Amino acid sequence: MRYSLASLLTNALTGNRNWKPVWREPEPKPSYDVVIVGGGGHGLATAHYLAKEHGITNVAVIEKSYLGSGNVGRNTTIVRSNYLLPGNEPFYEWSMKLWEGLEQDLNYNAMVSQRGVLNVFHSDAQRDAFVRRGNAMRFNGADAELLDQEQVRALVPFVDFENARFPVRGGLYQARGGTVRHDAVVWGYARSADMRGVDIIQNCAATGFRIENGRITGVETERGFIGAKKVALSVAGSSSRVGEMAGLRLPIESHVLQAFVTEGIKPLLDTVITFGAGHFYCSQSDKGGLVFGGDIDGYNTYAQRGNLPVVEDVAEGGMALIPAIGRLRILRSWGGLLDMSMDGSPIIDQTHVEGLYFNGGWCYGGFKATPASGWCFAHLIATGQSHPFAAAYRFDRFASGRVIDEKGMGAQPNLH
Amino acid sequence: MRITCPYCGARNLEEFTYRGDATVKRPDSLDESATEAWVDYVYLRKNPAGLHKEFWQHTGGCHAWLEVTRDTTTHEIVAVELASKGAEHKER
Amino acid sequence: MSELQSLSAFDGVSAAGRYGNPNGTAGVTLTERANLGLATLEVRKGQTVALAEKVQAMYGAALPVGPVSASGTGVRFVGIAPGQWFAVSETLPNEDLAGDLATKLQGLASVADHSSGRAVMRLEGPAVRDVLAKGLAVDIDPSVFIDGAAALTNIGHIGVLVWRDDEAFDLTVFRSFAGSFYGWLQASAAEFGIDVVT
Amino acid sequence: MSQINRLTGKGLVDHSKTVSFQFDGQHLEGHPGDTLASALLANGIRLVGRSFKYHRPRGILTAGSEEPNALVELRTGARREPNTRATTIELYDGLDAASQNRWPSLRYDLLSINQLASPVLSAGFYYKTFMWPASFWEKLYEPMIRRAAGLGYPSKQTDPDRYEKANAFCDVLVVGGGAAGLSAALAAARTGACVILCDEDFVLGGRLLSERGEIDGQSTQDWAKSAVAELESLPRCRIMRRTTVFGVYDGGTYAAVERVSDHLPEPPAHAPRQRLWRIVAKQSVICAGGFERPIVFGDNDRPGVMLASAVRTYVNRFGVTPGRNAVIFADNHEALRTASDLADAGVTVRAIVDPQPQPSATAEQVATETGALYINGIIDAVSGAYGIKSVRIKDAQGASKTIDCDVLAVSGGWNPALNLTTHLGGKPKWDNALSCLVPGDLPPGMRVAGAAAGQFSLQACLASGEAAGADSARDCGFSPSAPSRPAPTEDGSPVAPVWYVPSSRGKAFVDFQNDVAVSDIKLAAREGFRVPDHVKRYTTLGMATDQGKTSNLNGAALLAEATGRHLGAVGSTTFRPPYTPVAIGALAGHHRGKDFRPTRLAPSHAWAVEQGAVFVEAGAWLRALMFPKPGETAQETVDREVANTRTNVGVCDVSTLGKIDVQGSDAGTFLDRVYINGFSKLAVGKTRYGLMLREDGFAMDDGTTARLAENHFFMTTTTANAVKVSQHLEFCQQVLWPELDVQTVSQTEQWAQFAVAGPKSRKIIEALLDSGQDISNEAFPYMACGSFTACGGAPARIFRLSFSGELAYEIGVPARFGDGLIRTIMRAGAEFGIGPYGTEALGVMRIEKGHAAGPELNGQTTAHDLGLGRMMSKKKDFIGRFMGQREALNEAARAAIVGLKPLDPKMRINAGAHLVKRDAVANAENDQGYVTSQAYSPELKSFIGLAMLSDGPARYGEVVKVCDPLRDYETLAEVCSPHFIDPEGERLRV
Repeated sequence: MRYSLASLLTNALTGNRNWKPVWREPEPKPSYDVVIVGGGGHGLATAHYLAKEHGITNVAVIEKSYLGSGNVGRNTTIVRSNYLLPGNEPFYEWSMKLWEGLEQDLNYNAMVSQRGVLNVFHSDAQRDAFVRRGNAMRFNGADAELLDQEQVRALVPFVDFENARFPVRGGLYQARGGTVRHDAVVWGYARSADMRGVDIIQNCAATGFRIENGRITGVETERGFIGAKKVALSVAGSSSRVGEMAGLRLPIESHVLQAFVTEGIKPLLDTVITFGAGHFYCSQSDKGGLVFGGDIDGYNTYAQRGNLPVVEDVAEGGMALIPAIGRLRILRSWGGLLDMSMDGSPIIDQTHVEGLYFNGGWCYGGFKATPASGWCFAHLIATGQSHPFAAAYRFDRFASGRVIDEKGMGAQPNLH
Repeated sequence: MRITCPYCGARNLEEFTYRGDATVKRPDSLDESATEAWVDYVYLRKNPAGLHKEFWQHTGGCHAWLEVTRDTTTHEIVAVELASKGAEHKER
Repeated sequence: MSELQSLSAFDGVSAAGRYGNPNGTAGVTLTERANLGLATLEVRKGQTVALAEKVQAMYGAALPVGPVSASGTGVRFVGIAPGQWFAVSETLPNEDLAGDLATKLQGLASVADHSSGRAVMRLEGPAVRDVLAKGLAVDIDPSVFIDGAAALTNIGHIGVLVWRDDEAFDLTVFRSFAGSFYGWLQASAAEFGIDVVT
Repeated sequence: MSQINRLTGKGLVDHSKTVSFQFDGQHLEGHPGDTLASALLANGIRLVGRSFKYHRPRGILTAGSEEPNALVELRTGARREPNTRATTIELYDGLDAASQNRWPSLRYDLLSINQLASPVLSAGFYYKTFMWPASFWEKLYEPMIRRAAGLGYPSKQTDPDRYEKANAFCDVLVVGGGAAGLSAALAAARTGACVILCDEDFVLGGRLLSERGEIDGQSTQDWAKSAVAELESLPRCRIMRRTTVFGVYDGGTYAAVERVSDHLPEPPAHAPRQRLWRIVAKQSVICAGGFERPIVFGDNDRPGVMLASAVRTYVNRFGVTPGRNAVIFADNHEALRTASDLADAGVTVRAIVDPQPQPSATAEQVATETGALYINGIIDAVSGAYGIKSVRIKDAQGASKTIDCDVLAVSGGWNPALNLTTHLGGKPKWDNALSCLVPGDLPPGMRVAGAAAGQFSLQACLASGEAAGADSARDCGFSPSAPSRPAPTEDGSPVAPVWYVPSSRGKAFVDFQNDVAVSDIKLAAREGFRVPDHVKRYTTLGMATDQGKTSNLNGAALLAEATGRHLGAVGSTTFRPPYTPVAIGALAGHHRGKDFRPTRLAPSHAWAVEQGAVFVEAGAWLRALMFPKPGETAQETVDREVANTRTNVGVCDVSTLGKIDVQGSDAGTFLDRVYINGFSKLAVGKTRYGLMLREDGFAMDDGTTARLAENHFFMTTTTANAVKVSQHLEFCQQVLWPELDVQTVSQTEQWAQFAVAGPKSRKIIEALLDSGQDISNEAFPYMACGSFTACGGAPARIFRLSFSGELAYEIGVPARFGDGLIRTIMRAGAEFGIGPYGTEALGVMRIEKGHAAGPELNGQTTAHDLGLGRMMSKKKDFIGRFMGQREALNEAARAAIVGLKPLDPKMRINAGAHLVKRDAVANAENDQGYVTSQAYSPELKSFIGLAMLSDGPARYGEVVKVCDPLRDYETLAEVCSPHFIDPEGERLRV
């Protein structure tokens, strides 16, 4: 059923009794052309683009829990394409463009809100680094502006300009960046893929892979064997766990990133702001809560929860940047499992197993990458060729040294 | 999370700095044929769900590098040793 | 000695007086311990036993194993890390202590002077534990943190070495942090009142 | 009107004193011991707030921190606190509160028209519309939605109050001071164990304060008093009132917030507003109590509808009746006490409505005793939008009757407050007998007692608390005495709860604050949202400020019915910290404003302040950026400082550079392995520049290392990487090569170090040194180092190093002499025209010399990129050697360091600009590199820059385009050697 104001009104008149399920709950078929492991944003987007862009609809998405139970439902909903390096910026800018047309593409309101993303800087050195980045964005056709202190003040007057340990001297601003209602992304992609014939199968964890003389032939699951010509892994924080079943040893560690939301308040913050001298970034949800986060806890973990020091560190960053939030209360905190790669950039590539494809290593970048990740992964699965925008996201870059290290931190995941 | 430093005793997480997998061994850098070993050492990780032997440094305390054995699904710590253990006999 | 003026780490940072809550006796008293001899010694490879014997012979102190301190003639040795100690002396002031240790422990330990690199202060008074609890994430209950006990840890994002001397606590921070640490201390002691003695 | 609903002489409030306060500008009175909620009720005020989505009029539902409706803006101006629960605010004199989420007023709220549109505003409606045209979302729809959403208004001013943090350690932590908590604390503390008892309330006792039972012949209120008295007499027991344990973390760490001053108009001098406690406990006993469940029926959100247990709290603890004519609607016997308590307080109880399938003799009897009508039936309709006026009751036979009333006490049974047991991942389990979720697997060291464990009766609370307290103490090595209270026998026969009344009229609310109604949950199920998490995310059930404390289970029950499953099989959403909302300020504590992070001051700081220096943050350090003279522009200042240093002599505090002492018989070997170049053959008395790589082959840090003695080196690092390098060296020492005899220790703070640079620098150093010490060019050539005495015996280390490219020395003295030395240097240098220079001038001179610094050592560059590829030793092992050889890190096409000279010397070479071929378009395909550093060179009378340019070193002489589209700037520049000045280094050696 097409969504529109009209459909809302007609259904309202009939007591909303005629709405149909957003996606079917089919039993798994014995085999598919493609089985996507992981019913998160990336997996569902991959299914949507496989069907829509490549006409491949004999596809199943299998999810161990409920749809969107992973990072796509646990992030701070920020979208932006303010990347520095050639391997990254074109990809994230393409993702930005897909966000801009997403709702019309999916006929689902994901509340793509281009309210702007502001990264403040505190020193000439930081400014120069941001200028280098902003110019890289411009070179790639993305939008970027350099703001001076007064322009920042105009955007966020309640930021501490008077008594700050690290005074704000300006910022790099991407007006097209913003936020997206994360759950809606899941449901919108799921609905669209389902309408195109993709089987979405929840509560169906992969327990193993059937590999015959170097070629994948299917997935063992809690609900039995599912044959597949091609299998695509899109399991973020579970990458190593699932990959190991197929004999993959990956340049990835699983870490937890905590996020927080305050009680709902009337509008305070109209843009997304990121602190350059501490670990704090924040936006205000349409419901009214300030949604914010900071740095990862920094140790390998599979528990979707973090610890107190990071909670305090984030709060200190928040108070240092916006001393007006002291009396606002944190309502809830949560943690997502990040697939932190060794150079801080993702992987979209074939594996040593024929027909087995891998998508992971998203670090902090997973949510904003969702559309482009699905787009490029679908392209790889359908054509066997890396999409130009994802050409650098290959396993072999670690051996060759052509790493994509935005932060220049080296092979230490918790520093990216 | 609290880690019991063999020297300082139990301390809060914020006193420790994480480095990661402590099972990897640094290959011989003069062996030009060791490319695979080096790629594995620098970039590849088992990243297990369960017991994980990992390097931490007690940077907020005695600066000792530690080998901590910790369950990555529960954060339970089952063993902590000084990474330099055995240094004394190595010198003989 | 040199015509260069010697300034303590708290010079220009703290001024004698009563701060915070003005009522009753101050909860804590802060006294700077300036011009102490301060040095670290780290045992040379394989010299653990020899070093202990030498320190016993030269300074009459049993080098502690673990985070506690032992006082000998004029020198207190505080355990700070495996094979590492922080030495403190009033009788061998400033650079003298490091010089003395380097000579006497030649070949057994590597010695480094810290007499200028650290600010040392003494905190005591009825509320001293309540004040320290606002920064010190270490259990300093008398039953646990016994006389002589030491801890290398953090207070308010500042590295600190603390040891207990009877009912007083001696704290050392890096010299450049003296001002920030003093700020934390003033804020944390305010509700009890603090006497600064110099 | 003054306190018309106050019950004289009843409750724990101090009737002898009055406290005056304001609500929506109305002046009212209450008593000490009141909460804002009890005081409002005492004054007959029932309408307190508006709901989130439909702006429905709302009153007070509970008497605790689970309150979903009665949220107010407390205080004004910079201290305004939106969404504060009236039920937890301790009344103080002058309290000023305002209702929220209404306009223009609480009674007449424009957006209440949303109620009319409620069929369209069904769950998730916004996902289905507002899509056309795309651009309207930001312009129109979203601003509209944002304005309507949210609850209270935040203050946009800096929070004026102080916060702090504190640490506590104990054997046994008891959370909650009710019957179970007090028993647990007593049992544990009597053994001599160190016990901390935290309670969120300002009076300990929990439900004991709200009920009229007896313990050991005392009233429950008196028993609580004496229990607290005994605990306070025990030396190792600490009671923390107004303290909420809100989070459980790994390793027995519990986070709590103490509301030190929230019960006062503002914090007293020297006191914080709130304090964050980090409690480390060997054992813990969670006695957080329980939450009573509302029953879901039409218009069940009307002001005057209140939980039965809350009614008892207002009557028994606060001496306030929520109304004068009451109706009880409860599916369980415990709630019948509400009827008795009201009746004894002189309140008319009109009816007891019992929705259970079978009539209850017990209920009937209570009805008779209280003079109430007993009806075995349901509430069919509620009238009174701004305050309940009457209810229509339908009995089992279908006969209905309307009864006037101003309070409807509701109870659907109880849920354990088990939130804290799940913070570490424990899953609650379904209990069929109790028809609720109870704690499942507990984290190490945690026990649960009382209502939180599903032990709802008073006897069970006391007994389970005592047992848990004793067992916890035992596990800490103490020996408790035998339990004094027998575990109670089966307490009453469990009854199946009545979750909701399908037949009743009007919107039936499950989540009050977020206006999630039965219809929303049914719609969600219809659309395929069948797991609690999906329903939550789709309908916002349980997302309000109470996090579903009063709504989650009712919601699950409705979901179970809608999806034809047993409630036990539906599962639940996850509880996460915090248990109740926590102020961000408390979590930050002292660390805000200038105290966000500590500030490190260099030895010459005080002197530099006297000189009017401008400072800049360099990591944690404050460094002098420049020393302006009156009337100078910044550029003029820097030009002067540079020119003076190059023509006369300048001085700069370089103490902030990392300094590391490296000693031991293997020190040389060790340095060979951490630097790409060799050090073991460096002569004593000499200094050498070295570059360190990371193990992945990229540059990590650089600096000079001096050999002071055979087994004693002195390493310097960049200011930014000092700590990182120390940790790296310690890793190499302890983990990679523990067999080496090498000891390292930071000496950064011990030495005050000044660079004295310029043609006349030697004269000054000579003037400083005590007589008989020779630093002539012959005796002390470039890169020499040694120990001297200066200024009458001060130990001094001198290094003939130069960052500026001029004849220069670095002189170090113990930091206590640092201030004295800079003053002496300035005096000694006066006749030679010495001037101080800051980091800006330092930067200019190092750029003129092509020395790499932070902008070049950005973690993405290699030795090759920095023009130091040839330094990499082929023979020895060193960190980064193997991976550093990879072709991709050494190929010509890589961007490597070059100098840039603008064709027009007046044009800047903007740092951060990208480089393309002279005639190429500025786009990604043509991108060939970027400018890392830029400066104006007074000597060359031109702007210059350092850049990373693809195949740069082979392109000297080529003209490239410097593109800075971000600042709409372009210029042409010639590629040249990065060594702009004195490339042969002759000035260094004179």
